[in-house]
This record gives sequence, C-alpha cells and structure tokens, in this order.
Amino acid sequence: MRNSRNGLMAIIFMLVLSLGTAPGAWAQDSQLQRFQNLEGTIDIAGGTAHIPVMKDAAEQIMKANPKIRLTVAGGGSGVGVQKVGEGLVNIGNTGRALTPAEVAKYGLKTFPFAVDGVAVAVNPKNPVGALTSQQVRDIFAGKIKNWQEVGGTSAPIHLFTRDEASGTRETFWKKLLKKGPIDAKANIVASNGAMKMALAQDPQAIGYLGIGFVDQKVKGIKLDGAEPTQENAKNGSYPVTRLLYMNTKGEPQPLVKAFIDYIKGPEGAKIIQKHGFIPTSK
Amino acid sequence: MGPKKPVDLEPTVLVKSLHVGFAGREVLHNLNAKFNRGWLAVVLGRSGSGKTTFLRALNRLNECFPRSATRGSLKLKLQGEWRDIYRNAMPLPELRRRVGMVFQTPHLLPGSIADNLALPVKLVLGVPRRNIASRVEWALEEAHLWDEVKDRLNAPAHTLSGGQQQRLCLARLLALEPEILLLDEPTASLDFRAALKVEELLLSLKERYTIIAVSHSLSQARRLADEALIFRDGSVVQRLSREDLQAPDTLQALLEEIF
Amino acid sequence: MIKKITYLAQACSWLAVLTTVGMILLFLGFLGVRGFDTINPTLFFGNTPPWGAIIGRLPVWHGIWPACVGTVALVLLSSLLAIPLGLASGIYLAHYASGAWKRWFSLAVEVLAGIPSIVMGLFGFALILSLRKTVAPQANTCLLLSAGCLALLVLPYLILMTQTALEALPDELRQAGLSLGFTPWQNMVHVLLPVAGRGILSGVILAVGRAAEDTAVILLTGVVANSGLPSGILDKYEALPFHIFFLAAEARSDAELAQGFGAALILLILTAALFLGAYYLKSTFTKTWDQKNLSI
Amino acid sequence: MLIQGQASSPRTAETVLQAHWRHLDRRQSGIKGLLLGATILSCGSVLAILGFLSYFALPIFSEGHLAEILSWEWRPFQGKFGILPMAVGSLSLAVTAMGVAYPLGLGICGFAHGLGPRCLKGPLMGLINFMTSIPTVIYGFVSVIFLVPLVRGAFPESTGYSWLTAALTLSLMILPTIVLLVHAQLQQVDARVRLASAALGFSPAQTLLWVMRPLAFRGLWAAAVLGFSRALGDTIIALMVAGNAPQVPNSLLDSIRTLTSHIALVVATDSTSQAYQSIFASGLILFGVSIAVNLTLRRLQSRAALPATGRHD
Repeated sequence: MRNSRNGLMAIIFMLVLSLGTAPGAWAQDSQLQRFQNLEGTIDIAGGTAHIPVMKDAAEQIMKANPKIRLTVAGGGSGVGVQKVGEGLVNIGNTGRALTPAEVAKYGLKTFPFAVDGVAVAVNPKNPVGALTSQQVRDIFAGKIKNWQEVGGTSAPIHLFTRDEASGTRETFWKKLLKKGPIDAKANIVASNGAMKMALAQDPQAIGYLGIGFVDQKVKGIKLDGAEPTQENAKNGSYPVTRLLYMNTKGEPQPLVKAFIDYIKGPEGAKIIQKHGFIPTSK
Repeated sequence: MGPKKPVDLEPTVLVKSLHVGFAGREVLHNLNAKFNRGWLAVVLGRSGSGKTTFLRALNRLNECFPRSATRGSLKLKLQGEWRDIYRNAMPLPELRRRVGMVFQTPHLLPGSIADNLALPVKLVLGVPRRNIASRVEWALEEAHLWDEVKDRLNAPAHTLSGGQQQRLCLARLLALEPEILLLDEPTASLDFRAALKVEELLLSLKERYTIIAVSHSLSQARRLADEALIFRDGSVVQRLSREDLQAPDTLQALLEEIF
Repeated sequence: MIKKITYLAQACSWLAVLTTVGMILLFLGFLGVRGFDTINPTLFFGNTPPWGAIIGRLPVWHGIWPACVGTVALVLLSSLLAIPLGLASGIYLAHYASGAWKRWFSLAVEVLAGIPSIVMGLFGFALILSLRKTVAPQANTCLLLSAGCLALLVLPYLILMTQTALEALPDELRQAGLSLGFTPWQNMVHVLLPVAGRGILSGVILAVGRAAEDTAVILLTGVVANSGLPSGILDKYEALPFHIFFLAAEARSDAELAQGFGAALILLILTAALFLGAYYLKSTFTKTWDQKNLSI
Repeated sequence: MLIQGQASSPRTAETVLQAHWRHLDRRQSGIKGLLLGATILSCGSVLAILGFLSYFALPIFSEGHLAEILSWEWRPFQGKFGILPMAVGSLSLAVTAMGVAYPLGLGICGFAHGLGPRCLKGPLMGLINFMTSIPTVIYGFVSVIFLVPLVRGAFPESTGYSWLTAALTLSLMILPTIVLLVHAQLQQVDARVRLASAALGFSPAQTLLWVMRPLAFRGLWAAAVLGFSRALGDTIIALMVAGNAPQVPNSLLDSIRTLTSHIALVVATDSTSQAYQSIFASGLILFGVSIAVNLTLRRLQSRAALPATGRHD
C-alpha cells in the first residue's frame, strides 16, 4: 500500500477498510480463501481476448476481499509484454507465446491458462459460411474484393484487422496467412471486443477474433471445412489456435501468485469456460 | 489640528528642465516651475499641452504607462527634506502617498464608502484596525462629506453623486496625510453646483498643502488660483498672478491663448 | 446585381445555419433519446446497492460510478495543480512582465495552448518512462500523472483568461490604487482581483470543463477500463470520457451500449453545467463593465 | 496634522512608517519572485515537452532511421516504419473538415451579422457557444453509433469508418472555434462602421458584404488557421471513426489514420523499436505545426480573441 493518498480518497478508503473487514463471501467459495489475508493492487494490461476473464475474476475477488484492487486495461499482447517488462503493470497478458528475445530482455515468467482459436468471422447476415485458407489469404491481401467471388451476394468486402500489438493478429498472420500481406486499406481496430462490434454492425465486414468472442452477434467462418469451435481448437482439427498467457516479471509476488493460481484453479476454469475459452487445466 | 499659520511662501516643489516622453515622443520639453505650500496653483492650457502628464510626473504615475521616459530634475520638499524624486527616490508607493492625486473622473475603489477610505489607510499607513474608524471620520469631515454620508458608510461608493464621489476621493487622499495635492481637472465631470462645493473645499485646504490643480475653466482659475501657469506644447509659456487673472485685458489674451 | 448577390448571400447563410443547427440537434437529440431512459441508479451502480457504493464500502461492477468518481478526482487534482500556477502566471503577464520577456512568455503560453492533447499525453508517458529509468524506479502511470498533464493542457487557458480579465480593467482603476500609494501587489489583491474575479472565475470553470472532457491525455497516462474507485493519487483509475470511448469500440452487449449512452449524457450534463456557470459569470462580468460600475 | 498611531512623537511615527515600508518592500519583491517563478514554470513546460519529445526522437537521427521514418509504408513486421501516410492522413482530414466547417462558419457569422433576422442572433450564438462545451468523445461516440452506419448504408464500398465520416464529425467540433473568432472580429468592425454605413443608407446585409467583410479579413484568416490547427490536433474523433488504416487515401470513403491516432495506437509498443521512435517523430511534427500556427496567428491578430474560443484535442 502506498503512503500518499489524496484526502477524499483516503476517507473513502478508510471507510472501506473499517467496513470491509467482515465480507460474507468466504464460506461460499473456498477458492477465494487464498486471498483472505492479502491486500494490495494488481494492475493488469495487454491481451484484449483476456479482458472478459480478467474482469470477471477481478469482480469475484474484489467482492470477496475489498482490500484487494485489480485494474484491468487492454492494449494488445505487445502492450502486455512491454508494460509488464517495464514494470508498469503486475501482469501482462499475451495472446501468443513470448519470444525468446522478450523473455531474455525482461526476465518474464509466463503462465498459459486457456486455449483459444482465432476465428475468421463475418456478420451473421452474410450468406458466406465457409472459406478456404487460400480464399482468406486472398481476401486479406486485397486480391478478392467482392463477396460474389467467394459465393456471397455482390457487395464490396470490408476488411477489418488488428493493430500490430495484437497477439490475435500475430497468430492469424502466422498460422493462417502464413505471413502473407494484409491490405493496407484494412480498417484497424484495437481489441477483440472492438472487432466483434465492428463485425456485428457491418454486413459486408470480415475480420478475425478469438473464438471465445464468437456468439450470435458474429458468425465464425468454417475454415477448410473445420468449424471454429474451442473443441476443434483443442483437439487440433481447427488449425489456427494459440494459448492465452499471463506473464509476470520474475517470480510473481504472493498476491499476484494467488491471482494466477485462482485463474488456473477450478473456480478460474469456470470463469474461463463461461467466456468461451478452454482452460488449460482440463 | 487647526489650520497652520501661513508662513511666508515656503517653496515645496522645484521643477527644472523637465522632459517627459512616451514611446519616443516627447510631451513635456524643458519645463521649469516652482510651487509653494499654502498656495494654490492652477495649470491652464489646451488639451494636449501636457498638463496631465506634468501632474503625473510629480507622483511618477507616468511610469504606469508603457515606455515612458523622464529627464531633468524634479525636487519635492517632503518631511522638511528636499528630494529629487527621480534620483534620490523614496519608495514609489510612499512618494505617491505623500503626493496625492485626484483624477478628472472619480476613481473609486471597489466596495463601500468606508472601504474606499479604510483600505488605503490600512494598507498604506498600516494603521491598526481600532484607529481606522476615527481616521475615516476625520477625513470625511475634512472633505466636508461626513454629514452627507455618515448614515450610509457601508453603501457602495458608486451610489454617491458625482460631486460626492470626487470629494470622497479627496477625503481618501487626506486620510493618508499627503503634503502635496495634485488635482487633474477635479470638477470636469461635475455640474456647476457640485463643482462649487469642491472648489470651496479646495480653498479651505490650500493653507495647509501645496495644491497644484489642472483646470479646464478660466473662471474656475479666477476663483481659485493664487497663481496660474499657462502650458503650451509641453512647456510653461506664461505665469500669471492672482491680480493678472482678474485684469480684463489679460483675460482677453488668455482666452485666445487657451481656447 | 447587388440585390442578387445579397439575396444569394442571405440564402447561403440560412442554409449554413439550418444545416448546423440541424446537425447539432440531430446529434444531441439522438444522444438524448437513446440516453434518457438509461439514467437510473443501475446506470451508476449496476447491481450494487447504491448506498454501499457511494460510501465506498462495496465495489461497483457494471456501473459508471467509479468512472464518475475518477473524473471528479481527476478534475479536482488537476485544478489544484493548474489554478494557482495559472493565476500567478496570468497576473505576472498582465502586470509585471514587460518588453521582450513578456513577448516570449506570451508566445510560450500560446504554443502551449496549441499543443494537441495527445502530445501532452505522450509527454506524460515519456516522463514516466524517464523517471523510472532514473530517479524513481517505482513511478507509474497514475491519477497524479494524468492530472499533471491535464493541468498543463488547461494551464494556457487559465493564464490567458486571467491576463485578459486583468488587462480589460480600465486604467483608472489601476491608477486609483497606485496613486494612493498602494504597492502593486496590494493594488492587485485588494482592487484588481476582486473586480476581475468573475472573469477569472469563468475562465477557471471553462478550464475545469476541458479537464473533465479530455480523453487523449488520460488515454496515455493511466486510465484503465476497470479499476473500481480510485484508491489514491498514485493508482490507476477509471474516467467517464475514456469509459465512453471504450464502450463505443467494444460494447459487448446492448446493455453495455446503453450504458455508453448514459455515460455520454452524464458527461454532457456535467460539461454543460460547467459551461452555463461560466457563461453566467462571464455575462455578469461584462455587464458590470458596460454599466461602468466598478463595485463588486 | 493627524499623526499615525496615538501618542508617539512625529519622529517615531516616521520610523514606524519606514519599518512598515521596508516590510512591504521585501514582500513586494518576494511576491514578484513567486509570480515570476510560476510564469517560468508554466512557460518552461513548453520547453520541457519539446525537450522530452526531441530526446526520445533522437535515436531516429543518431541511428540514421530518418529516411525509414519519413517513408510511405507502415508495415512494422516487414521493418517498414514510414509515417508519411499518417501525415497525409492528418492533413487531408484537417483540410476537408475545414472545407465543411469554414463555409458553414462564415454562413453562420453572416447570419448573425445582418444576413439573418436580428432576433435569431442571440439563440444562434448561444448554441454555438454551447457547442464549445460538448466533449469531443461524445461527438465520436454518437458518430460511431449514428453516422458510421449511415455512411455505410449510403456507400456500400465503405465500411463507414472513413475519412468522410471523420471529416463531417470533426467539422462540427471545430465549427464553434471558427464562428467565435470571426464573430469577435466582425463585432469589432461592426462597432466602427455601423453608424457610418447606416447613415449612407446601406442595409445590414449590404453593410456586411461590402463594408465589413473586407475589413474583417484578419479575423477570417485567423479563424481559418486556428480551425485548421484544432482539426489537426484532434485525436479522439479520428481514432474512433476514421478507420485507422495506415494508407494514403484515394477517396473520401477510404479508411485513414492521422498522426494523432497513430500515437494513440502505437504508444505502448516495445520502447526500443522504431515504431516507438515513430510516435515521437509524430509528436514532434504536431508540436512543430502548433508553433507554426501560433507564429502565423501572431502576425494575424492580437491575442485578445483567442482564449474564449480555443478547444483542444
């Protein structure tokens, strides 16, 4: 805990401290007990696919123990690496494995916790439901410009891609595009959530996002016949997959360790599943 | 406290070859003059002849205007001691306290009638709070204003009439124990009746102070002046005694000179 | 011919006015209609009991309360930093500075006013990185940093408003005090500032409004999507403008989008209230001068 | 004469007074020093900002990356870090936003100064003043939800996140800046010529078009320059609705990225990469533009009209 407090906040905080000593949630959930004697702040940033899981876990933990404060920010995997490496946050999330250079440069320790596929997705109104890998490559390279060319109605294709800090983009680019070009005309969105919103709004759009984000608002594209589901991602029949990682600089502090254990434990697994990912622990 | 006996003429202001310019343009050239205590001098001249600048030179208020430059010697006898105020200067605010000034229009301070008097007394003289009220009353008496305002000292100062405001400004000066009074057309913004009241007040004050008044009115000068200085293009071109002013032939010459 | 040009100009001006007014009303109307229904305790506190949330006992999820508190804290802190500095600099420039120095200082203030807020944020970010590498390895993006950068952002407005309000005062007011023997500072505190007060205050309020609405600075200096109530000036925080920005891009459900509308409306109400306050003060300040009424 | 204090001799009173004066004098210089300190701090922050930006952009020059940064392709994975497309994006967006806002602004000013009915002037200027207080992020938000689908619906080849959408939204944001500046100038001119031209039998509209317009040219230029700089400095609207594709746009319906949104998008990448250096280069460019704008404005007008109309990001 830091010493300098702004006056108003200090008062609020004292209230929290004095009133928050008898939280009622312990009995229901043994998993949360690990936080019982801990306090402090965990700053989390990075991978945007992680955000729903992180927010949900943060909610459970902060409700059970108000002395703990979790802040969740996005930014993308690159941001996660950089911020945790520079010590600006405690946990930097990535949607891709760390490169050896990153590990060496910052001394990062990595904790994979979920399996996620990267699905190519379109608006549910779009009749196109299946594409070949080559078609996807051509679409993103800007060679195929109209939905008619891939069996849809005649309408220009709206390309959406992610910024360079994105682990989702890196996975998609390496495993599906085989490092092929992405048209510079493509609109750039800053997170999985934003991608989902863009696709959900635009009937001519195509983009890619974590399978965990695919629901009735966006339609996952069957890739070379493989349905983008987490099961297929897990058993290998859907090829574009990655793990979701939490990373810390060196060995995690007790509080951060507790958080990581919680995410990787049975309670965390439930949260992970609830948001459409498959926990690595299973 | 009563009026001092006028000794002979005790000179208190000596101006020698005074030059004042703004932004390179000279307004006063080689101006020479002498003023005495107990003597009311009136400065006459066309607008633009440098009358106001001359007054402001005496309390160094010209320095509030951009790029002013003053040369020459300007000696004042303050506290019985001669000082060249541009060289051997006392602190500026101290000088300005001792050389009080009244402007063409009443320059009120924000706040009530009492505030207008009390604030300077408190800030400039450092008079303790318990003594302020008596000094305010004394100054208002001096300015022949006390009876008119004693019941509404806390009313906003701008609710007074123009003549009252101008006398309030004078009271404000007197409260600061000045030795020299500079009056810049003090009745210019007033109607005749109010102007007469101010003039009356000035006459009653002149024995104890050195008073230098700029006037726009020849008849006023004839009523007030012990001596008149005629300004033209930034220097004194003529000096008239009280008798000169009353003489009809000088009057004609003067009318042509000034108007 | 001249008649025709006049008519044409009149037609064009009507067109311009109708277009603009139409667009603004459409924008605000859209926001109002979509946002009005969302304003209720749930918008602020989600599923948390309001009282517990207000006293800070219960963390709020799914509500904009932490963002509101964050914005208020941010605005207060940046005002605390900017107002003394802005007033002092404005006073100095209006009454003490002169000549070449005054020109240089004024140029600096104007350049500062023209710096895009994202650049101000970038400065804050760079500052923290350098601090970490040098004197303060624990320094981090936080409420204080954001407030500092916001203070820099609004500082030129404060300076210019103070300076303008003071310079707009008539010379006679300045001379009155000085001729009585006030020191310049006495004259400032007891005469000029009280009279210019309303003008300056309206500038302060406008500056506060800008601090409340800016998004780009905080984007780079410590705002996060989720943190609960700010717990200290060295912690990360939520803020309304960023919350709106975030929801515009990634509302995951219609409920979240509705919350975006609610948050936008609340922010608009906040800035509009500040604006109206400033407008009122400013108009009374101007009126005071119109009537040549020096009293306060 | 009444003497200071109560029963002291004149000499002591004089001493007391002088002591009081010395005290004031010391305070005076202390206060002046404080004020000067505050001013130096405020103004020095400009230098600090410039210094930091330059320091972080320095490696571009020392490592010889300048040519790479000032090139036309942004493809970090292929080692291409050109920010020129973003510079073009900033410029095109600002110019088009001005293209929409400036005529509208002039029309509104004309309306308020004689072309429209007098009774509507008050409400109209009230509304324009109120517009200065609408948060930028709200323009962005409403635009995303409302304008983007509209543009997409009207032009199927566009995603809606486009130069056009951003320009329209941005023009609303900079409109009050333009209107208030021109309005202030016209008011000054109006006070000078109204009576004279009314005496000549001109109608208000004629006065505006043939008497005031030529006299107000400084204000017209100043409004153009300042409006342009506000448009250039905006981040949030561009970031939210312009689409952010790092390309030189071919049409109004293309997605573009500005220097400002480039900074926001790239700011948190690896701090040694050239991507990182490129954002400080972008920052420097924006800073430079802001200085240029101010120098231009200085030539055009006195500072008095500026503060009330400014708007930031």
